[in-house]
Amino acid sequence: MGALSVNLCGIELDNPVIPASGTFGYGYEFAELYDINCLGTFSCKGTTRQERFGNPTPRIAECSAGMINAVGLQNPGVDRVIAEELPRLKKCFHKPLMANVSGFSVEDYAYTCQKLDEQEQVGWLEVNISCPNVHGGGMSFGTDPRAAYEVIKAVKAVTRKPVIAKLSPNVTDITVIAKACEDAGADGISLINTLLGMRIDLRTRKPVIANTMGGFSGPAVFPVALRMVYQTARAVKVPVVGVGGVSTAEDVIEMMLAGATAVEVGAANLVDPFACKKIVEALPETMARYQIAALREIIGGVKQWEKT
Amino acid sequence: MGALSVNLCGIELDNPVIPASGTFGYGYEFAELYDINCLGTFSCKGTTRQERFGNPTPRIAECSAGMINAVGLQNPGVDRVIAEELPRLKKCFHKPLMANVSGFSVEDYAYTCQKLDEQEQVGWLEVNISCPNVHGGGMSFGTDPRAAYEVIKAVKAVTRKPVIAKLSPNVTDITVIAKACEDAGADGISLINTLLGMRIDLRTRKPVIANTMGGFSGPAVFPVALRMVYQTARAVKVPVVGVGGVSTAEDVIEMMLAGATAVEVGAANLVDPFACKKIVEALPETMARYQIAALREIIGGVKQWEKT
Amino acid sequence: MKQSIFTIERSRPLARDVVELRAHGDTSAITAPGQFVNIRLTGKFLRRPISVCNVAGDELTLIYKIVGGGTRQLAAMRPGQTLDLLTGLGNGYDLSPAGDSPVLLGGGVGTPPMFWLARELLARGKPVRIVLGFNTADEVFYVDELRALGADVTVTTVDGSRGVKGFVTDGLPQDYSYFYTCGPEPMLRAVFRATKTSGQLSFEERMGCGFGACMGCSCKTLTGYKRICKDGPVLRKEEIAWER
Amino acid sequence: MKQSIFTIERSRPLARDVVELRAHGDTSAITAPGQFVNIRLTGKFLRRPISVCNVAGDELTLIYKIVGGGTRQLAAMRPGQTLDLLTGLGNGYDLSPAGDSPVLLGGGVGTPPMFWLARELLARGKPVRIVLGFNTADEVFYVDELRALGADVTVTTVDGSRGVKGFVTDGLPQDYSYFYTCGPEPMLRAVFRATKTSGQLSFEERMGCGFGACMGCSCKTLTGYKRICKDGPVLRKEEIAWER
Repeated sequence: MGALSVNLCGIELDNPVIPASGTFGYGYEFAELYDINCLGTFSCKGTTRQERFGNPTPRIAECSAGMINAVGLQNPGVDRVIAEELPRLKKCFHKPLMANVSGFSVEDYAYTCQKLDEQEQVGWLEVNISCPNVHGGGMSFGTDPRAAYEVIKAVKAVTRKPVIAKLSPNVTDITVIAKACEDAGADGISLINTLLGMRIDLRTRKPVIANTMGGFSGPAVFPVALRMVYQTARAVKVPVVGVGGVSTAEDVIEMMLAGATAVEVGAANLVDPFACKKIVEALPETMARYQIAALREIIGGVKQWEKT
Repeated sequence: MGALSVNLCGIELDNPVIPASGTFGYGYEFAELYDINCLGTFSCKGTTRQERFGNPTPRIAECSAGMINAVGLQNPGVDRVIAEELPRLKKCFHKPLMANVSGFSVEDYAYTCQKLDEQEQVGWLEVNISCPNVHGGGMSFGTDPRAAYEVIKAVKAVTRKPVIAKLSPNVTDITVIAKACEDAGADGISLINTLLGMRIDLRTRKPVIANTMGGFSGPAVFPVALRMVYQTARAVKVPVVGVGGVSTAEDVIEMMLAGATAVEVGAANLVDPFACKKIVEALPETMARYQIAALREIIGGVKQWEKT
Repeated sequence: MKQSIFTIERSRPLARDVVELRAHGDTSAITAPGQFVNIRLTGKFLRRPISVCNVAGDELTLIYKIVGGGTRQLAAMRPGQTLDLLTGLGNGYDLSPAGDSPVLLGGGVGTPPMFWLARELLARGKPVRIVLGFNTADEVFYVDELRALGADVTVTTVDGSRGVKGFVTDGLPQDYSYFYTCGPEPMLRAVFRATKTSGQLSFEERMGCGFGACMGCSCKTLTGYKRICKDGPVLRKEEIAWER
Repeated sequence: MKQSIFTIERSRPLARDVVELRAHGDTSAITAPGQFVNIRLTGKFLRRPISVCNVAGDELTLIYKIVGGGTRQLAAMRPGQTLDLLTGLGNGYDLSPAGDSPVLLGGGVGTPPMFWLARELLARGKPVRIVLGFNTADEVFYVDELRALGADVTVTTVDGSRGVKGFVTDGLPQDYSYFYTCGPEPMLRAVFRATKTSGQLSFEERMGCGFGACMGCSCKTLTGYKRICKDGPVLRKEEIAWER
């Protein structure tokens, strides 16, 4: 067991660094640049039951210390992911993969998760419950504890591999949603997905994003993500994966102190394709600077101020 | 009526620039630096029924493109604000003032607002409903539509001046809270208050903020603020005051296009004490660059993308 | 694709809000005209994609228009300062179908990629005709540089203040074997309709990563979904899903 | 308070992680030893407060410890580069109650303000004794500079690797008319207990604005709530709310 290794839902990771879904494609673009087996694992592009083109362009907006995206879950659909992407990925990535799944109905989620669960390359299923619930009036599954519970329950009923529920931060109390997922049998919780944000182009007076609003991510959201990871880690017993604005080894350690067992890196991959590799390489010296012998020992290790 | 002037709840502002509560004290520190009558108005330090020291220190944390504060509403209490601060302010500020009020019970809010409403210097009452509701189990008034309704209703019953409800962004659906305040008689809505955030010091492994969590503000939160201003302006009929990460004249215009009638500038005052003055001075040339003849004409003027 | 540090040699204004930047560094990943680089700027989160105007040894030439804070900041940088670049992005133009009399059509800041493209075609012994379109005379740039290469250059301006009055399409020659174009979408649509031969069009889109990871710049084509940054920016006329 | 641009003249390491920065600019707002400046750094949101070590005409000297990204970035800046400073922040030390034999106690990076303070006291014809406290010999700095002023300097180190073994308080002279001190809070508490006379203590606190607007650095005193940045950083022993 290395100093960087952690155990995520029963599967050992060489290190806690995981590129986040939607920022790493299916891995090939990055495999051309470096050996992606240096990663703990990675969360592949969000996969749905049917193929999706996603939203109209422009889908991207610049912000202070971050960006907004409204890609809209573009992906070839679960059948082609299994037929084309996974075999291709097999050549360059030899570790258990985190398969990220989205859906627009409970049945969608269950259908897609069941198919991916059967794939030997898949180690975890990360269920993104931030999508609009078309049968529930379009409100996100992730903002309604009952809907979140139903999705995870249905997925657990048809899968054997660890299921990680990925939560939306756009809620009043994140712990309510996290507990609902835990009650439904989730083996882990990952958060945060993007914050709902918007920008307007002063020249055209239109939203920068054709879809009007989009998901805000990047270093700007780190304090919100860290706070929600802290709250969630204290509210549930299952492991928490910290996501949101992580771009350095220090950020990884801060997330783990707050309660994260592993950490996903998102937007940073888009501005520096080597970001995750650099973070993995920087971890040992950074751990030394802060007297950390083994990362697994600092999970949730944040100390409290004595009340004055 | 100048090209910069706007009408906020029946009171004409020379320009829409308003330093946000808690970042401008009672104005003196800034009056030493420039004539603060160049501002539309300013929102004074949050005032409560009783004097408060606030939270233990450290109360401040640095973040990417922002900061966290947990001051905890330090203020001398409404009686001393009326006896000491307002007379002193009278010497350097000659415009209607926005009096920001906080409380921990419905009675607190009503008591403090009634006293400030009687002050001839006060133009608007900005009711900060982001505080914990001690009688309601500590959950923020601003996250519960019923509690928000009760506070505004009680304040309106004992005041004559325009009441602006300042909303917390830490909710699933900001429009539900905004509508509850409007139904209770609020004359305007200002948003966003700070996002709940947290940082951990890797050296001490303690939260940077003694209070563990605090309010996150600065340019980092601008896309979230803009989105909520856009959503709220389309949900209510009363004017909306845009707050959150504004630091340039462009930001002011973007907020107004999203639906803001006036714009508050917060954290920017703390890193550049001349921020508001610079923004007011930059507005004319910035308006010219974007073919804006009069600011009041662009309120809510964001265009839509034709669906493709 | 490579990530490397380039050092600015020269930065000079060419026309209103148009700047030519010359820098040297590792250009080995840049393999075809029509490709672009993605530039990291201090204080900006996303990189700024700029098409390659020319490459000579380790010397890279970029031409860009000042449109916002990022490009304004870039324009303020001085010789000796360094830039973090992702190079060799995009597919670039395919020269093989050019035929014996290709025409190149560049609109505004769609002009720069035509320089290296013309050089390559001329090097293959092909006569190169270039039609450039601008709004007004004070926007015109790079005509002399292109003529110095040995290309036949026609300038069009919308207001007629220089060259032929009208659009790029008004400067289109009678006959040509193939076309290559780059410019704003309305111009690309006009070229798409006005051209009788096959050709290649280079598209612009707001990008996230610029190397195919984020799906931020996808478009629908007759041959499936394409990422402008990775499968483009150059698309063949035949695969473009516009009405014919 | 003034906001002004300073130009770096010199930046040199003094001891482990301790840097002396010399810059020139408009120092007119800096009126008393013990005041501080607040420095804006590219890419950082909040300014970084640093106490004034010395002012001579338009020349400002600061000494700071590299503790994080901000100070590391500052240490990497070179002569000729400029800094956006808020100057003249804080109350500073009041020299009037010094008496005829004041003692100055500086702990670690609490040492710098003692330089200008000593200069002012000596200029008023007062003999100045200074006790400096460090952890180890390799942290010690500015002893020669202070002696060159004409001050009587005693060095203490916790590990005894230089000077008196022990804390600043172990170097406290038998009798003195008044004390001035600056250092980390544990040291201030020790000085508070060990001193028999009245004196002034300079406090550190994490600040938001540095000029009294945000209430980020408030503390309770026997004379009411004080803002370390505006009503402090110097407090009189009599007003400090510590057990006596």
